[in-house]
Amino acid sequence: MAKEILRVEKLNKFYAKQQILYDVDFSIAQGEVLALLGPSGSGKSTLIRCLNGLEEFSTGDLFFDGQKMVPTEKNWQQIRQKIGMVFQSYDLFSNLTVLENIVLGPIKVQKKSRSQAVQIATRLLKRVGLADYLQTYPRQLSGGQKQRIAIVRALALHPEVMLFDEVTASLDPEMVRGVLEIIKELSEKDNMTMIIVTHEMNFAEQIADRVLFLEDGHILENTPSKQFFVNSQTERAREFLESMKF
Amino acid sequence: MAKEILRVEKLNKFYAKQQILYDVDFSIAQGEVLALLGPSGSGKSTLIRCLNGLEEFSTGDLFFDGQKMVPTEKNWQQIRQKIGMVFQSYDLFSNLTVLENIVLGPIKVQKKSRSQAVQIATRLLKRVGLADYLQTYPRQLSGGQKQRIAIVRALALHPEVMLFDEVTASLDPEMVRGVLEIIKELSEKDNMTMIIVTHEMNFAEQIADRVLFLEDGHILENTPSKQFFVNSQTERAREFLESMKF
Amino acid sequence: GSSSKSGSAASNSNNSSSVAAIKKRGTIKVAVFGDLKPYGWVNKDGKRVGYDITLARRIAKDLGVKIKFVQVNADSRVDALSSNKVDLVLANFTVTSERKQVVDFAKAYMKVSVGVVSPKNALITNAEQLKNKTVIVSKGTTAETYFTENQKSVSLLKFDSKTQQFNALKNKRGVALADDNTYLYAWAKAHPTYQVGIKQLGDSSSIAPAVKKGNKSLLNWTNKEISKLDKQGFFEKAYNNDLKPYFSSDVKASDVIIEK
Amino acid sequence: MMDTNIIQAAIPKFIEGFKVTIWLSLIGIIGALIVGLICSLLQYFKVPIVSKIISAYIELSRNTPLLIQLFFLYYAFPVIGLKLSATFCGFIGLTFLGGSYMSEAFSGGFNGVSNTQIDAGKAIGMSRRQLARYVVFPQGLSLSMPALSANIIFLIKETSIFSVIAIPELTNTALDLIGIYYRSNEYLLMLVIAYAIILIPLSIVLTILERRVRYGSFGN
Amino acid sequence: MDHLGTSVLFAGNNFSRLLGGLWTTIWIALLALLIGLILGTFLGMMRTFKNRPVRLILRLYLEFFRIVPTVVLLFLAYYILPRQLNINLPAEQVAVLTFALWVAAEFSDIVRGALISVPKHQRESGLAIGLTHWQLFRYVLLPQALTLELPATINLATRVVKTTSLLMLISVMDVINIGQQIIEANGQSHPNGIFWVYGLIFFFYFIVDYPLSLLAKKLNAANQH
Ligand SMILES: Nc1ncnc2c1ncn2[C@@H]1O[C@H](COP(=O)(O)OP(=O)(O)OP(=O)(O)O)[C@@H](O)[C@H]1O
Ligand SMILES: Nc1ncnc2c1ncn2[C@@H]1O[C@H](COP(=O)(O)OP(=O)(O)OP(=O)(O)O)[C@@H](O)[C@H]1O
Ligand SMILES: [Mg+2]
Ligand SMILES: [Mg+2]
Repeated sequence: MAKEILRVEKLNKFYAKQQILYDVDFSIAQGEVLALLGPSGSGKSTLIRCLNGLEEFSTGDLFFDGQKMVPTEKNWQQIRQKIGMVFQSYDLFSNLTVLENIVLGPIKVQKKSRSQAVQIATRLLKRVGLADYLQTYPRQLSGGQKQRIAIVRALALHPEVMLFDEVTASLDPEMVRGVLEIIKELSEKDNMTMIIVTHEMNFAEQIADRVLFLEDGHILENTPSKQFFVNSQTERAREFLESMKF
Repeated sequence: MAKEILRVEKLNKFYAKQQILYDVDFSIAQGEVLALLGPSGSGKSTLIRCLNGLEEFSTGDLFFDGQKMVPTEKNWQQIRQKIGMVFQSYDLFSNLTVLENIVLGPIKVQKKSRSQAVQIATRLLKRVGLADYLQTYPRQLSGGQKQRIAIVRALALHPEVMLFDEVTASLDPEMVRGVLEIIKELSEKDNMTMIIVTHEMNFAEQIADRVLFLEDGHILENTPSKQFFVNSQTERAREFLESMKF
Repeated sequence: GSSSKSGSAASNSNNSSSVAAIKKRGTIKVAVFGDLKPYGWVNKDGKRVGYDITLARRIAKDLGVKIKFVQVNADSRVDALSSNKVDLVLANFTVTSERKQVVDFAKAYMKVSVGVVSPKNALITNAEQLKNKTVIVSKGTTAETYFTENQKSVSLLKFDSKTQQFNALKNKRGVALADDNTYLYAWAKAHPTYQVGIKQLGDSSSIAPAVKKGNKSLLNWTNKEISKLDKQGFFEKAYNNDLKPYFSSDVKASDVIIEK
Repeated sequence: MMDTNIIQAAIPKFIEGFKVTIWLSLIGIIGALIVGLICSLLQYFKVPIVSKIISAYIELSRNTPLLIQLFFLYYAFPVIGLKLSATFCGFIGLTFLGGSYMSEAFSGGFNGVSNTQIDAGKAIGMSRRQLARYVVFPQGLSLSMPALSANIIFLIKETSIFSVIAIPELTNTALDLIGIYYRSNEYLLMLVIAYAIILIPLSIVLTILERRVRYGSFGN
Repeated sequence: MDHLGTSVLFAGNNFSRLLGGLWTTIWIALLALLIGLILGTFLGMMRTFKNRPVRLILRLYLEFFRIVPTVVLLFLAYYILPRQLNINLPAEQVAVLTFALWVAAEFSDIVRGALISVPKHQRESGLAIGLTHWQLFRYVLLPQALTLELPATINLATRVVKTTSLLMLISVMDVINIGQQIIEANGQSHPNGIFWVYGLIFFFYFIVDYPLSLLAKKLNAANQH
């Protein structure tokens, strides 16, 4: 089996006194694609936000490349360059052009030269079919275009893992496809390690190697994808899959 | 064939100088279910909003129960009691309880007695499984619950036609089903005449008698549902159907 | 010339301040100062007292009506009359030719001229000393007019109320303060580190009750009243009661009141 | 009712007052912007203790009238040995009052920047300082523009109170002329016009600026 | 100064006189607010109508009150109204009237803002169930606007209270005017009286306005959810 890249051990998370995540344990190997599924409010977003420190977790450990993560502000900042993340809301910086959005990280965080950063940005934008939009502001783009650029912005830092949190949930139905295709390509061509939260069951079935099924903050299943969609271990997962179809 | 209930003739609609709808012609018979499909921005919402006067149209005629509609403020108000409408956004009045939301129309518009209105409301709420929520405020409800109540609010006026504009588009995936089931029941049990804008192709296929396919403000197809989904007349419709699947 | 129009414009036809109107109303509205000790002020107990106030009360009594005081600042005395806020002004109102064009003055009841008070340790005794210095005044007083017209080299610091101007002097915001000499005497007595170094600047003038321009009825009545009170020795008595205790000994009754 | 001769004769005096009003507004507003920006930054970075002091200052200044603040500065402070010139009192007064208003406007802008923008910044590894510099401040500033320009207009109007501390600005000039020449119709009309001359063009310029800022560097 | 400076505040009936002045301030503010808010509600509603001339006139009304400083408004009302329009009112009523018109102008804008920020769909779904425009206002838009506009309204109230400090300029016996009388009458016995009297007045205003500001902030935070 491939090298393990990220491992989560006994992660617990509280908001005030309310527990949101209970003893979450899992790991992901290099090149693997993990689909994180579960009903609304089950804690999917909270979990992946814990993975790059956007949420503090209460107890538990995180191992990155086999190294235990010591959760200081400084360390998170380091780790975040290796863990790219894209959110549901189109989160491009509205005060910056597409190009500036993309090169901000490489230049300010990774201290790359501007010309080098621009080169990376241009290459990635070409790949997602948006090379013409370098000087455009986010507000002039459609939701689908924004999400593709948000993906590019994360990729520009050369992350080892990508986290996607319902990236197509706010998109017009016809925009969904373009975005999902890029994610699929990332897995197939670049062998990118990814954790994907999505409500598109067809997509999850096609792309995921493994499914993590979460309910009320508990991992109910951690099953190979083929098995999960055909024959889930738990009743609850079957119900869930059923409700997602009409 | 059943009695024609609504007919639209040569309807044209402009926003400022931009034309949004071009010579739209169609009719709907009692008990018929019409699915209005088409890409984003094609004019679906605009069209059904014209049908109950929320948008003024520039030229064209509307016939309701064979009578030509004279578009005065007063007439629209009359017609709106016969044409119920539910929107994408959860549009319950946030300052009123569920019950008050539902009885407002019957009491203030149709001058029914309060007890009669409450009776209607209770019966309808029972039907959508929300009889316990009479005194609840909208903000305490989930999106799916809100949409079911919005449907009840429209039904409380005993409309002859119902218009649904992407009523499930802002719902969590697991909520979608409950709402669609109610709409289906309305058609099957009550033989309600309905025009439905939706992006749920499976649902449209199951419920619609006929499909109106709109693009750029033109009706490209007006086809029986069976034929549309299996073998659309136009290339554009086939492309569209293709893009809606992953 | 034409400049007397606005003051008299809205008068006459229905004179709401005629003697008859006042009697009918049962109250007379009188504009007075609220912070001009000892002419018109509010004492520690919150009572309105002073020389002007005593006169006002007497006038109301002789008219057989109640009195209502309206507290004004120097610069609002004319407008208080012209906009019918008050029937009569008894607020240390010096008669000047400009003012005569916009209000009607009755018979004078006090003598006055512009005086200048300054700290004893930097006493100003001569108008020449004020050249290019800052002098404190209240807006709308004869002192302000005097310097504006006769001594342009003096820079004026102008305040709305008497409280404000005296506090400004105490805070040394100007080298001296110019106002009617009559109450500078009183103020200087109360503040022994100050002295009225210039007792008279320009001509001596007089202080009189004022009514709205064209209000013949009240004007005539007031003139008769002043003459009557004068004969009865009212002003002398009022001087002894209201003013004398506040003046230093070098001020004589004849410096202030008009004896016929 | 109006006498044009009177109006003409008073124009030079009004111009003097006009200059004073403009000059005082200008330094007062600049002072208020600086104080406001500093306060809002210290609040944004939650500097311990200092933040508390700033909150207290803001509440004190926002909840008391400028008139009393000025009385205090001009008439009461000398009693305890602190004598400031009228203009300086005016400047301090506007800055003290305006500083809190401006600070609230800036803070409103900074806090109005959506959390997703901040999360997005963190997610690409930016430090707190970098986030503030490249995301929160540029967006926050444009968000706070409407409040800032409302405050600017507000502060200019507040200078009309300076007549109570004998600063010869526009309102004082008009009241003084009324006190000497008793022509309130003419002088009050001129006063209203003078304020209109300052405020109408200014508010148009500010509106345009607001729009520029919003569409130029910001907005979804 | 041989005694505590604060003693000037309690000499004679000074304190109760100051409280009396504060009460004048407060009732003028309250009455002006009451009238202004009612008038402003109607004006604000009318500003959302389609009728252009009405909207223009109301806009001009608002802009006039926005441009002219309140001090000047007070002088205009005090001096010009009686002479030009032959309306003669005591200073207190002039103050109430001026403030009420000013409040109405400002509030009309708050109401308008709140009304147009009620989500479009609330309006449309009201129309869709056949409500008339008036019913829509009465049952849906105004109640919803109310919660949106409450913080701004309270802030307006604090401004009105603060602005009453200008009343001394038109001879209303408000707390500041009475303060000045006290300072003058006690000038010899309490040379530092001015400090304490103005200090107390400062404190009075703060005590009235601060709780209102806090409330506005709280409501604002609640609205943002
Ligand atoms: N800031 C917060 N404060 C308190 N509780 C929160 C907060 N954010 C989320 N929660 C709670 O945490 C739980 C998990 O939320 P989370 O957003 O992770 O769910 P999710 O699985 O991502 O749902 P969805 O599919 O709707 O995005 C929910 O019960 C939610 O109410
Ligand atoms: N208020 C408006 N002013 C100007 N143009 C408008 C307005 N509302 C809609 N349009 C335009 O009219 C066209 C049709 O819009 P409409 O909302 O009817 O499309 P739709 O088919 O309902 O799209 P969707 O699937 O995204 O809801 C679009 O091009 C849109 O930009
Ligand atoms: Mg989520
Ligand atoms: Mg639509």
